[in-house]
Amino acid sequence: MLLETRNLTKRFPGVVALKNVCFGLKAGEIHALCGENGAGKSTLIKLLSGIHPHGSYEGELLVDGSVAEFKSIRDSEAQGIAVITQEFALVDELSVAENIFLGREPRLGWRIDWHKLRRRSAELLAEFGLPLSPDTLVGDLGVGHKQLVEIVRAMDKKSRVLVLDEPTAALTEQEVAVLLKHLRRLRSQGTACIYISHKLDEVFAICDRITVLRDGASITTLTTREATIPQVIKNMVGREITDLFPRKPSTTDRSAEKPVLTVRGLDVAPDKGTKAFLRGLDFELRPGEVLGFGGLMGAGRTELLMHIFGAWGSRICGDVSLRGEDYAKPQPRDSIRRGLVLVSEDRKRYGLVLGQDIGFNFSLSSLKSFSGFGGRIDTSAEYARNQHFFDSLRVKAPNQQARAGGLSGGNQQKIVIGKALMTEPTVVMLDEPTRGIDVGAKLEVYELINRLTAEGKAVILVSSELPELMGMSDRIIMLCEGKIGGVFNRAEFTQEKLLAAAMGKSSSAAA
Amino acid sequence: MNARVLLKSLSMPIALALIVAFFALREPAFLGARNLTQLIIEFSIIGTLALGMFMILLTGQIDLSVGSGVGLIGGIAAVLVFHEGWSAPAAMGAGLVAALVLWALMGTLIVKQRIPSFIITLGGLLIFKGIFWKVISSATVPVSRGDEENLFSLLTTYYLPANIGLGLAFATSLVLGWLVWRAREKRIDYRLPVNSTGRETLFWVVKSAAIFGLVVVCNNFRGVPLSLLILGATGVVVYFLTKHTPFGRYLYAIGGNEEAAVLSGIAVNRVMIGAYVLMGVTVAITGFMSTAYIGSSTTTVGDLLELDAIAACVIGGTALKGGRGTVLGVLFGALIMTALLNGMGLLGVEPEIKYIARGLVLVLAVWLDVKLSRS
Amino acid sequence: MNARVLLKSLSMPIALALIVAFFALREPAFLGARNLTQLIIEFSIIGTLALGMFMILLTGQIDLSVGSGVGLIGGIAAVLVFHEGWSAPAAMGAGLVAALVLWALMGTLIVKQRIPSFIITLGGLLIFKGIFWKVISSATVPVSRGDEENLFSLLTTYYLPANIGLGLAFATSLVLGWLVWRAREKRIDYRLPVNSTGRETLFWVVKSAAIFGLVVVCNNFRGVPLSLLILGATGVVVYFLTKHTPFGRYLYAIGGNEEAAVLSGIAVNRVMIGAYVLMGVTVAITGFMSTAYIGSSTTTVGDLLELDAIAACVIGGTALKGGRGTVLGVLFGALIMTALLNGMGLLGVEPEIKYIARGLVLVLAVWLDVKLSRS
Amino acid sequence: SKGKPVIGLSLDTLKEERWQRDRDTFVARAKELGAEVIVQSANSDDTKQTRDIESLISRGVDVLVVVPHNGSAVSRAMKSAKEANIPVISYDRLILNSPVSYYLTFDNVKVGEAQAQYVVERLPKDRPARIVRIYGAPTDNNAKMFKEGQDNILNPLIKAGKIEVVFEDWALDWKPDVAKKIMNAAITKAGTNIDAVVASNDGTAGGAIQALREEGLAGKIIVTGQDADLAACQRIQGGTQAMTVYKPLKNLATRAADVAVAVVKGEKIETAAELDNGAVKVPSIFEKIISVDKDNLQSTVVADGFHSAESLK
Ligand SMILES: Nc1ncnc2c1ncn2[C@@H]1O[C@H](COP(=O)(O)OP(=O)(O)OP(=O)(O)O)[C@@H](O)[C@H]1O
Ligand SMILES: Nc1ncnc2c1ncn2[C@@H]1O[C@H](COP(=O)(O)OP(=O)(O)OP(=O)(O)O)[C@@H](O)[C@H]1O
Ligand SMILES: O[C@@H]1[C@@H](O)[C@H](O)OC[C@H]1O
Ligand SMILES: [Mg+2]
Ligand SMILES: [Mg+2]
Repeated sequence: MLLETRNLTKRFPGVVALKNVCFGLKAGEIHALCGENGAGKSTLIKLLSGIHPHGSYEGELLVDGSVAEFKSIRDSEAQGIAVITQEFALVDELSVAENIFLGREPRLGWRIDWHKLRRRSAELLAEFGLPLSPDTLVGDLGVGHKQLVEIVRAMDKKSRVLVLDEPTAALTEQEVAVLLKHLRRLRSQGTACIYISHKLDEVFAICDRITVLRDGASITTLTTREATIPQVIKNMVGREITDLFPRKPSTTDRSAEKPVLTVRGLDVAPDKGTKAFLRGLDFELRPGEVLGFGGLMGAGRTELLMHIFGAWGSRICGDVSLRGEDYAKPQPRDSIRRGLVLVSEDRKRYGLVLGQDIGFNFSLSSLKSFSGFGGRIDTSAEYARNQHFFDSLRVKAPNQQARAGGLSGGNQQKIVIGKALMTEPTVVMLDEPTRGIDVGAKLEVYELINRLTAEGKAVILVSSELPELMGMSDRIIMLCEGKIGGVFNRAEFTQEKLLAAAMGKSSSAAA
Repeated sequence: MNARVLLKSLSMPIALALIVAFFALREPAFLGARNLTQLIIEFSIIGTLALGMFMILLTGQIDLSVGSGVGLIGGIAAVLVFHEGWSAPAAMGAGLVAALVLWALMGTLIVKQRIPSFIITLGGLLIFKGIFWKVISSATVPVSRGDEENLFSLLTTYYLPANIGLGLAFATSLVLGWLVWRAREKRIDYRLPVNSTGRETLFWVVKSAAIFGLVVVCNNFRGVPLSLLILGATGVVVYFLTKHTPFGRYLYAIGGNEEAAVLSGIAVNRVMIGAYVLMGVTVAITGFMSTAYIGSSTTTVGDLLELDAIAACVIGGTALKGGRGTVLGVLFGALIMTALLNGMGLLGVEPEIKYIARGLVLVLAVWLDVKLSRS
Repeated sequence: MNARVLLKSLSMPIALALIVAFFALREPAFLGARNLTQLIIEFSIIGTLALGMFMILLTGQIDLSVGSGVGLIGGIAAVLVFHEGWSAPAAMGAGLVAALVLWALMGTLIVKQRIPSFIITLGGLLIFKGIFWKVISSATVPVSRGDEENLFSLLTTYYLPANIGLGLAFATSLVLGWLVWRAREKRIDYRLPVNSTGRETLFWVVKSAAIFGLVVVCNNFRGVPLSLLILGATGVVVYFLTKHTPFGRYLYAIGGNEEAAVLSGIAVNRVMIGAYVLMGVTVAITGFMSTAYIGSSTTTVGDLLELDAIAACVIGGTALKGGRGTVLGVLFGALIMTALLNGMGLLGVEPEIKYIARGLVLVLAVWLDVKLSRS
Repeated sequence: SKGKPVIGLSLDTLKEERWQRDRDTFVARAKELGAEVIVQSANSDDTKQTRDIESLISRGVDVLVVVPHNGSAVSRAMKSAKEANIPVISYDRLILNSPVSYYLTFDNVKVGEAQAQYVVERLPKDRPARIVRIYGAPTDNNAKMFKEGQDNILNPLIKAGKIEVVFEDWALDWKPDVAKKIMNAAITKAGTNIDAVVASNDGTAGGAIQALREEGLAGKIIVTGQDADLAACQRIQGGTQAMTVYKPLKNLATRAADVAVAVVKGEKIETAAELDNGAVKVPSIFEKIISVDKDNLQSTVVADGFHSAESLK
């Protein structure tokens, strides 16, 4: 075994994140880690890479059959282990080239060998087909490109073991394909790889073996060739899941009802005086409807949602109206007051106050509804309401006093969703709501969407996963470079059509 | 784990007790009624300012201008009383208005123009000092004309009559009891865990005893100083604001993650300007008290007070990067600072040693806090 | 867009030019060789310290202790020379060692114990001040015995002979030319856009002319001050470090995203301690220069210098939250500060107005920076 | 009551040599008289001085001896002293607008006069002389009195056009570095043909001389001072400073200790003069001052044991 763990146990205050985990990585294999949110996947790889140093866990970690005691990530890198963590490890203030070589700059004596640095990174970028200049500041890149820069960096470390924690969460299908191609190449060159993803089709496309974690314990290790997706899911969640996208379009006919959100001729620029980024957007949203937005990375879906919500961009022209009322100067506060909420795709940055507890985050947008005389918050009422959401969203944490920062990615996502729902909105905009959450939790989100629409609420769903988008939307609008590339009713959904629209080669144009 | 939590919650009382014990042993007069009264007055001044600073720090900002602001606002009121012949309340009202305007302005610049608060308030420090000296013409301006007393001069020289002090203690202890009881009922209503009645009563008795003890000590000298009442009122208001209102929650949220606060529908700009305006109010109150304390406005009033206020907050467990801290902690921090300064003053410690001791206590306190809160 | 970039890159030269013009009009002596030489010496002192502060700010930390550190280290050297009869180089060596030890210690506490630098260095401010006064017994300790000159006292009183100054200017301008030319070749290699040869030459001629002009002006008085050379050397070292070595890039990386730096395998602790050690070195150099400037170590040496250093960095576009800033900007910032202080001193401006002007310039400069860099 | 008299000594600052000497002499003398002294130094901060005095009262001192940072800013503390029935002696600097039992000082106006007189006697008579004036801390009442003394001598000559003041400024808190910057500005503005610098004390003189030294002018221009600090006496010996005003601190401090103990014992002290401080007429004692230059350095400062001959070499 190249890398092996024996009875690894890792405790956090109030949580046992890993329980006697046994895991082995063979040379030259791609080995997937699967499990629900909070199962302990990220924790496991943090131990393997020295981010949680030796001494902070029980059990043994072996490299090439001998016990390794990593004090920091430097020690694991010295042993040829490279990691891409779930959170970005990039410095916005430095250039792409500098980020790729951060911590291992080529040197000329004391100095950095700028020449080599730039040349090598230009080559690497070209190899990955990334149209980026090595001199671009990373801060100017979008999420997807950042992810790719991280991957380029890790790949270039020429390590024996490459660990990727949800590397494709922010990538488009094409980019995923490129990534998988490179992983296969590395495997053929003898590099072993640990691959974490909630996208099981990816896992099945590339991995040799799959280890499933559940509640911190290693449940089983399967050989991919002999396994099936339902089997993996069953191991993950401990029960059978049959219908992956249980969209139940609302039964009551609401086509006669007035749209709750109308957007007409909308042009938006990132800043005053800059060029429009979103152009000529026209659509409406009816009660009980799920309107999906798809598109390639950078198509402007996030920008659109953020703009309607009032957090981004400067409107050049066009009108937005909410429940028939003109909404010209959007502000997050006003939006929430008018029943429009947004669940952002970047929960760490825009969603949570990580240092505060779960309850604090749940009620943050709804405090006014708990305050009575003199603005005093009725803490008991607040507590009860929080508990309701805590229970109904099945948050995996000891109690609502647990710190939000200590939760796994998926559970954090639930907190953000809960916060939005607590404001009792009529229009819910979900930006990649299932990004990084496990199958079970995804199902819960889908059911939530169904429940919302059944109550007559309207949902906008942004997703980069076409199956999800098609499975859950009543209607889909594909965006392409800030413009509408095509509008499709449920009956017309096919991957081909949608993709063509996303790339601006739309033939159809439903109204 | 539990032991550590207990230790952490007791670390400040213990530190305070150690400091008090040290000085009491070295100089019995430290615990004398007269000195304790002095200490309380000094505590009221630093504590009030620290409470304002606390709200600013919660949002992750800072305010370096409060020391010279204290000088300026006290100076404005003194000049109006002494040179212009205004009545004390009117003059103090004018000072308060000036403070509100200045701090609203600084808050607006920080929030709307996105200039770091460190810079704006450092600029404020310099500018206010300059204006201050202009206002009092670098001279010494008494807080009252002749030898008469007015509301201004009484701020730090008026003591409550003994009976009123006792009455207040009684009332406070009753209110405390009622609040505890009500909170308990509510918790029971919502099926939350509660302390046993015995324990709850014990806590209440201990707290009430402390309050009565304090009043009795003060009565041994001249009575409860008015300034303590001012601090108490400020403390209650800030406690209520930060603990029980959306505004207070927003302060924590902004300090924790400003972007998330915006997207959660918090009017971040308005809340932050609000925090600065409240800071302005405490600056004004502190300005009146500390000017009254030395009886006149002179060029050095308020010097370095910003550091004392920040130190009090930080010693009391408020995080400089925002999002963490409590009113009780801040008051403890201020008390520790004051006890230290007062004790060293009483012993006639040389200025050199005073500086070193202040530095050491600051570092030690924060180090302890870091050690104990690391989980 | 382009106009804005140009404006931004020119904003500091323009601000400087405006300040210079203002004072020159009010008082022609401002541009006299004598005053410019004075200004250069004052600039060297603030500039050197600001360069050290710059590296600390890059990492997102701060150092409030440098002012009292400057006093302390200068004081140690002065006491060793005057009271103990050490030779100046030995005494300065001892001072340097003391600085290295103290700053390594502070850096370690900040990094290893995770105590915020604001607190550690605020503690340092107080502690160093106390030790400083103890060291010099709150007296005045000359930097040399009797009226003799030594290396220490010469730091701010030695001027290079005219020819050497010119020779240096010549050499600098040649090196500059070579660097520009080499950089251009490289850019062509990489197919990056380059300026036309004519333009590049023009820039080089302008810069060289400025250097020669400076030397000629200095020679009109007594020659290029030694202290400018010290600043120059420090500047070159810091420039090289921050621009061209991994250490320097790590400073930016840590300030930009500390977690990412850790995950990239950067020895964050070691780099940060390194930054504090380098800060210690510049504190020592500044300590020697500013003590030599007054001719003796007195209790007020270094007072508020930390604020000047921070202000210079911030005016020069260094971000307080880390990750952004350049050496050239810092030097410009220091020059603006010095010109302002010197000019006001020359006009005999009242202290009140001095405070107000300093505050306003600080706020204005940062406001401009914020305005112009918002894209 | 308790047998041993306890004296509280509240100083503005100890950051100048003279005040350390005042303290040492005072404490030594008090000991001789069987009294205990508690010393406080306020670091040039009025609020701190108020606190210091409050502390001394809390400790139950029998008498207070105060060197105010700012004579009119200690009124509140004086009130506390009065309420606690503790007599106050104002030392060197006068406490204004408050009841004070005694005031011991050197004649501050005379100090200023001595400084100016020394300069005037040595200025060129054939042309208008050019002088620079560096005043003390604007917050120090003494500084104003020094200036008043200097004005007494200089103003008539200035009016008559015989003296031109080419630059003048106040040195905040008596800081030497401020004085140096003032001197630099003066030279820049007025050139090097300056005949004299009337600096108000030795600290500021030191700052000014540093500027002159860098200009190569040290020793060529008359510089005055006051306090006979060691560094200043060395400069006088070396020729870079012309004069200082020697205030036999020993006399003042000893006398003050005597008075303090006498007050505690309830004895009456004879005083020759009275000064109006705005509230009361304060019985005052003036110690003599001596104008010192190179010629009489040995016979005054050294002979008095103020500095050893050794230390001046
Ligand atoms: N730093 C921490 N402090 C406290 N608890 C933590 C910390 N890191 C992880 N945990 C807990 O450990 C458990 C495992 O978390 P981990 O991040 O490994 O899950 P994961 O399998 O990667 O989930 P996801 O798919 O959501 O990323 C969770 O319950 C989480 O709350
Ligand atoms: N806050 C912002 N300010 C300026 N530019 C932005 C901002 N956010 C995103 N951008 C720019 O907008 C482009 C698209 O960003 P992003 O990738 O988030 O788009 P998207 O359509 O939401 O795609 P996806 O949701 O799949 O990531 C990027 O090029 C990015 O640089
Ligand atoms: O002796 C001087 C004293 O009288 C004055 O008050 O402060 C400065 C001293 O130099
Ligand atoms: Mg994870
Ligand atoms: Mg997006």
